[in-house]
Amino acid sequence: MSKNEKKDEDVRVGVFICHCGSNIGGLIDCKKLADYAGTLLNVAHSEDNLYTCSETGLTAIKAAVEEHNLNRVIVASCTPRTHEPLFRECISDAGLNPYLFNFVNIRDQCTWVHMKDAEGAYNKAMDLVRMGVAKAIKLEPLDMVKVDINPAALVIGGGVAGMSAALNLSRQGFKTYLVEKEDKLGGRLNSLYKLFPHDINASEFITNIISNLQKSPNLEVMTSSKVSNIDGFVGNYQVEVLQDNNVRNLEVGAIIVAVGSTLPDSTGLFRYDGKKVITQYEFEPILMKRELAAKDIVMIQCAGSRNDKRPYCASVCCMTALKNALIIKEQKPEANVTILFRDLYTPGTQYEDYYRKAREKGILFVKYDVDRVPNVEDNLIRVFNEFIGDEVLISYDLLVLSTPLVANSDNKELAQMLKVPTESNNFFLEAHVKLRPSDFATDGVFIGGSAKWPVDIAESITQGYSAAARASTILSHDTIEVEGATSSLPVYNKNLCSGCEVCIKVCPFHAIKKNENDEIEIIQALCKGCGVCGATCTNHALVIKHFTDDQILSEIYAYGGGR
Amino acid sequence: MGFEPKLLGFLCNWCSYAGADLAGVSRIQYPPNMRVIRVMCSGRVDPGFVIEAIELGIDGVYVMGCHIGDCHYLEGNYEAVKKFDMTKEFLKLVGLEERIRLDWVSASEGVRFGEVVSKFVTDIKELGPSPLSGDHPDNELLEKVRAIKMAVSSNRMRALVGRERKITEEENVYGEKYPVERFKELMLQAIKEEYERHRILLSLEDESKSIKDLAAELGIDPSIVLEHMLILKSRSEVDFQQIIKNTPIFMRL
Amino acid sequence: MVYDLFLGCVIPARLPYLEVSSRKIFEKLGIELHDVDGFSCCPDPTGIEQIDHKTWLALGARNLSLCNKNGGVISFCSGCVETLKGVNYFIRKNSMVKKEVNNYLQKIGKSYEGQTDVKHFAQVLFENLEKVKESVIKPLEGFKVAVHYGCHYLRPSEIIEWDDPFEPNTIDELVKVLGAESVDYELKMECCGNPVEKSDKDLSLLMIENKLKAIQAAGANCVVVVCPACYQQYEFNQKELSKKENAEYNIPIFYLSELIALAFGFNPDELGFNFHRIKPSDLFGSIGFTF
Amino acid sequence: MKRVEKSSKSALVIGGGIAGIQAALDLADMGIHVDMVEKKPCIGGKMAQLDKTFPTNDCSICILAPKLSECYRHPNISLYSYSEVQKVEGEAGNFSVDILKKARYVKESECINCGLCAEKCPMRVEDEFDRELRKRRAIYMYYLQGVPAIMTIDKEKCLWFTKNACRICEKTCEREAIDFEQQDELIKLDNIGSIIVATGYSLIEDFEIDALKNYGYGKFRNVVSALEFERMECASGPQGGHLKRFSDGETPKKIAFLQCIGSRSDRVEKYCSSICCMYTTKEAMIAYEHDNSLESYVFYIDMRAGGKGFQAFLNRGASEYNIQYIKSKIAEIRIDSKENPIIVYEDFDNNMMKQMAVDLVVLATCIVPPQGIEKLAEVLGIELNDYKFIKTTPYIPVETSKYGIFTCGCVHEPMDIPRSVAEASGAAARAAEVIRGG
Repeated sequence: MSKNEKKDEDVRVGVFICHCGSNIGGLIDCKKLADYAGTLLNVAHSEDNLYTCSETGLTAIKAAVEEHNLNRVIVASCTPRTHEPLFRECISDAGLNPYLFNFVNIRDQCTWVHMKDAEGAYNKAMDLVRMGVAKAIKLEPLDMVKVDINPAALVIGGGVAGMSAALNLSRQGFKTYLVEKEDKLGGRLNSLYKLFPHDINASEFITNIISNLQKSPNLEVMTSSKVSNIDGFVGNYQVEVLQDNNVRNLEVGAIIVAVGSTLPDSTGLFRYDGKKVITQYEFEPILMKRELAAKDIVMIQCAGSRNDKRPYCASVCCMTALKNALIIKEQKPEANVTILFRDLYTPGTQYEDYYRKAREKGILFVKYDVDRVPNVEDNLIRVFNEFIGDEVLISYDLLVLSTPLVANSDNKELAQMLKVPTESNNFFLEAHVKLRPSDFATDGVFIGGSAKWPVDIAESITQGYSAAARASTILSHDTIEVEGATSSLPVYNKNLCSGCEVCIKVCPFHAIKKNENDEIEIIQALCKGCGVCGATCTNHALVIKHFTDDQILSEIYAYGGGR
Repeated sequence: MGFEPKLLGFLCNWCSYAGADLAGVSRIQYPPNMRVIRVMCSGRVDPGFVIEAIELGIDGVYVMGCHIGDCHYLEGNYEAVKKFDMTKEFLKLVGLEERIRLDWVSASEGVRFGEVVSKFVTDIKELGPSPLSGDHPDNELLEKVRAIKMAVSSNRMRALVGRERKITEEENVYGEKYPVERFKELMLQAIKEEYERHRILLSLEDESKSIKDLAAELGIDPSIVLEHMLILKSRSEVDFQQIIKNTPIFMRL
Repeated sequence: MVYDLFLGCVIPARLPYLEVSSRKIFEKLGIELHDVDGFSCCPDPTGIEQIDHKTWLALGARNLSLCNKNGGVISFCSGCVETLKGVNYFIRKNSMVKKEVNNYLQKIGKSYEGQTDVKHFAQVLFENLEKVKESVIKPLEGFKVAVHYGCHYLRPSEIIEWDDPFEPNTIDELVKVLGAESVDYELKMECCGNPVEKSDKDLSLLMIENKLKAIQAAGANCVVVVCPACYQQYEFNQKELSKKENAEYNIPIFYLSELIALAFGFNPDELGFNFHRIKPSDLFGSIGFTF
Repeated sequence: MKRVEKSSKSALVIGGGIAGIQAALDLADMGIHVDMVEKKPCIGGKMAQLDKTFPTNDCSICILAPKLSECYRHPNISLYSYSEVQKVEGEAGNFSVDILKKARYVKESECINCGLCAEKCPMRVEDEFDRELRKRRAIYMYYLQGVPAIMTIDKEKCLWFTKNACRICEKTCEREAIDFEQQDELIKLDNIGSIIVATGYSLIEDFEIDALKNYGYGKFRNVVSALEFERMECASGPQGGHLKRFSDGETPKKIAFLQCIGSRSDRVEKYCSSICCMYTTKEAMIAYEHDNSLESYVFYIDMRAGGKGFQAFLNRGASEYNIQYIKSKIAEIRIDSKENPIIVYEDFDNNMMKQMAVDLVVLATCIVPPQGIEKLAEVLGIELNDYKFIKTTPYIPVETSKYGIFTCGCVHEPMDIPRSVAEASGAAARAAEVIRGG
């Protein structure tokens, strides 16, 4: 409860019911719902809009706040997870504290899930609105907490993505640390010969980037180094790095994860033996050294991917295969190259051209079906081809498996240090697949390159830059504001606190401590507002702002009815 | 038309609430009996909230959080488990434990969200309306639930449940760990005691009574009532009021 | 700072002119007072609390739950102040009490967490001593003031948490900055006797008589009070005493706000002195206090 | 720790689609001022026309709308909608740009988008935003949730400008926002440090209908393009989200989705349009959600699902949404007496010619470079590649042939939204680099 802020005369709630086109309006009578809301205690104004989130809707809200001098605003619409920020900003434009806004979810959790029960949905919507108003009445204005930003960045991973990110950030003028666990930069590129689709040498390519890195004054590269611990929060991370057994402590404002991906274990895959049956990555050095002896080369795509174990397409294998096939043709025109594939992945302009080029060069493409995988024998591969409607026999003296990129085994470890999630294949999980591809849900931590999902060189570089941009949006400021809805020990509750310290023990973020006066103190910037301490406090002394007992109880009463 | 349960759900913002939204986005259909209160973390759900809802005659209360290990706040849902287990034990004393449920639903489990909610609705339908619902709730039961409500917010219970993980999962300064089973017993003991004590307090609200009357009224052995009375006195919750025909009468403070 | 104003019962119902002067001086000091709809009786800290502590808490908490100004709530009446401070005291130190009270409030859709701070109007004035000093345009020369603090302004001290319960000085200081003289007298800390009036009229009279004697003996020419109960006790009983004891008591009783209003240059006519039983006009004449 | 001092230079973002918006927002959030130019009356681009987005099937406008308003309200962004870049001079670090702001004939300050004028306007015009599946008026809002929410008068169609009659809108507007005297205005911007080109894409049907003739497009009423279908499915679209055939208004029970229309072909475009496999599955899913008895058939060459969660998405489509994927090559489309399209195709799984009669055919038409790309390239002095997409540096997709000018999104290569957004941020990063003199 922020007592320092002058609060309003009496509570005047405005309720805005969104049709969301037909998403809500198609099932329930929004007009009627708005009228109902108008009858509720403390509701000074209610209306329905076709799209409350549109400029028109937002203008309507501001107008109503002005006209009816509202001091609480409720929007009943989609979901707070996507739209709360928008409406909060809207009402603060209208001169209200953003925390005086309350969201009621009548689409995602109502009309969309009760399509066949309009009446049930309407009643539910009524209850939800009533509960929403009950909470809104109790809402308190809150102040965002300002946090200083340390204009320095840490990039974890010295592959092409990490290097690009580091290069860009340092060139933007930010102190940047680039941490690589191997003894040299470059990551996967170090094990590649040529790069598709422009067929330049990987080695030259890296050397070029590295020389740029060396030119940058703000950049510090740390090879043979591993991040061993991460503390702090957005703008103020303390990172502990182990550099060949000496500990370095770094202070940065943002962290970029670019640890890349790794190769799967291919044993047992199509008679893999590392000699006659090898992977594309083992094939690269052979081509690099121009030591290709074999004459009949067969490649199998989706080897160990797009199956139940790895239900994904690693997106780079097809191009890798095409590239190596073309190199074979160039080094040894008389060689026969056959590529067994399921669906060839060569999207866009250049890659599709590349595919055509390969076909023109006489490389043979044979489609196989996931239910009838090629059967590898000593010198012979049997593969059923629907096109011919029969088994095809292909002799080989070298079989190259196009195996996918897989997530690093130590991703989980890093994920826990950073408090960020990973997905079912153990790749890192970004904040939103569609519109926040480079962000994590955790402020100040960003992602780029194959650590998120297997991508080619060009996209790794783009994503490296992308992560850098996102980091820069934070590092460019002296301070940023963090969530105001935190735990607190209000002055008027000081006497309630018995100093039992249970809250200190349950706080997952070590945000609660006893100060020099032996009083409980909450470190706002660390507090994420989970509220566990509030539910635990033995004397109900702690108040979880924006989710106070009082507010939640009033929701319960509004639903259950008083007794 | 048959009995339509009145259900309340506490959903954590990051997994379950997102899961519920996903159910919407994927147009998963389920019965509209449950109203949702969004909390940031399942660990925020104070046992008092759950009991409050039960007292108000809501037929069922669902608490949902991230899967163990996925908590956006690292360990919030572990705390949720402890608090929920305590709440359930309390409700067992009055046979309402079936009406509350704890479950994990992730942000990607829209389908599952639909399933578990539907399941809860059917189960509660079978269970029938809460004896505390409607205009004529079972008053005796109501008294009992009120006692529970006071008990769960009492200092002792909150301190116990709050320290549970610390006590059972970490070693004390002597490097000893408190065995989980032993703690469970202790917890159950405490639950029983605090329940009875708060029933006594409630009963004394209306009028001052003697140990004998209380014992008879609450169906608790007089000697135990006496023990409770002494503790309550030391907590200055009750006090000795007067003697009527050699029987001491106690009053609520 | 803006304060919610808790008027209570006695002043608006029986002594409205005290309200007048009080409002005037706060306006002059530029301290905003906000009237709140729906306040009930505080309720009375001597009677009701003894009869039913919980009802007393609940009603008080209800009043407090209506307040939402950043300065908290103030009252012109020491009794109201004690009640409201008392309710806070109990709610803020015991979560079970808070829960219980809120269980009542919830039935009327209200709740109270203990967030509203309570102040006596004299406390606010003292906190703005400098402002008061600056606003004095008519120093009260010749005023020999006997300050009567009264019980509820100071005690119980762990609840009131203001001034020294044994040697208070806040009101004396206020009187001084007005240019008046604060006369120390015996029995200064004695109760005025108003509370026992209903049960034992004679005792009540005796108590006030003793005080008046002491005040006269000390050579004070007027009394200042900060509590409507004390005010009535002093005002209404002087005549009665004069009848009984053929001694003549004619000591004008000022409410602190009235004294300040005079010093601020308000004309006595706008302050409603004509409603006083003992008209201060004689005093003004005797010390040559003119307008 | 030293801070990056604020730069007086600003950035120019051309194109107000999701890519342009993201680039602008990132730069703006870095504290760099952004001038944003959008040709259309409102920002939002193609994403605003989509009903939902794969693989999460988020409602497209729902996740876009917040960004639109953010863009509009951001203190560091000056938005020039209904405007075009006319001239660009200078070098990286200091470009100067001329922008032509076309007259809306509506006062931005006055219009509250109440829509009264449009109701009264007698002139009906093909609605471009809805792919001409319905009519709008000559004075119109580009689309419902459009930003800025200001009406625009279509000069080419308005009766006043064409026939010197009417002016009804002027009379109906209570706020007197209509201004027929308004003139195009030329805005000169100096001190532009860097430029980002994000003008998106057009679709093959916007240009060469002929190329689509033998798929029956433009010939048969029950053959529609994917974007048209997208609008048909959209709740705020011409059919209010209730799928109907244009021939008889019947709800289609059997829909064929044809892939690689105009793409991966020797006759039209050689390249792959990249996103069709995924959005087709999405459209089929949405259609299924509207009607659970629906059968969908996807005729494809290669199923391309390289992105995150894409493969899983396709699997769901096949298992839960009654979508059948047929690896095949389309020979031709006929119709029967009831105008039901009949697809003649070669089934690759058994190498046989087959036929299938369906209710509706949806063509996954090819992404092509946006209208007017040559002119823009000329103005900017940047090169295009063989396909007339913007030419980019090998392995650095956001870099154009001219230093200081960057690009992102479909204007240089067909791509999906996540990649466009990532590239947008990437381009922003490089632009910031130039502006901050790195």
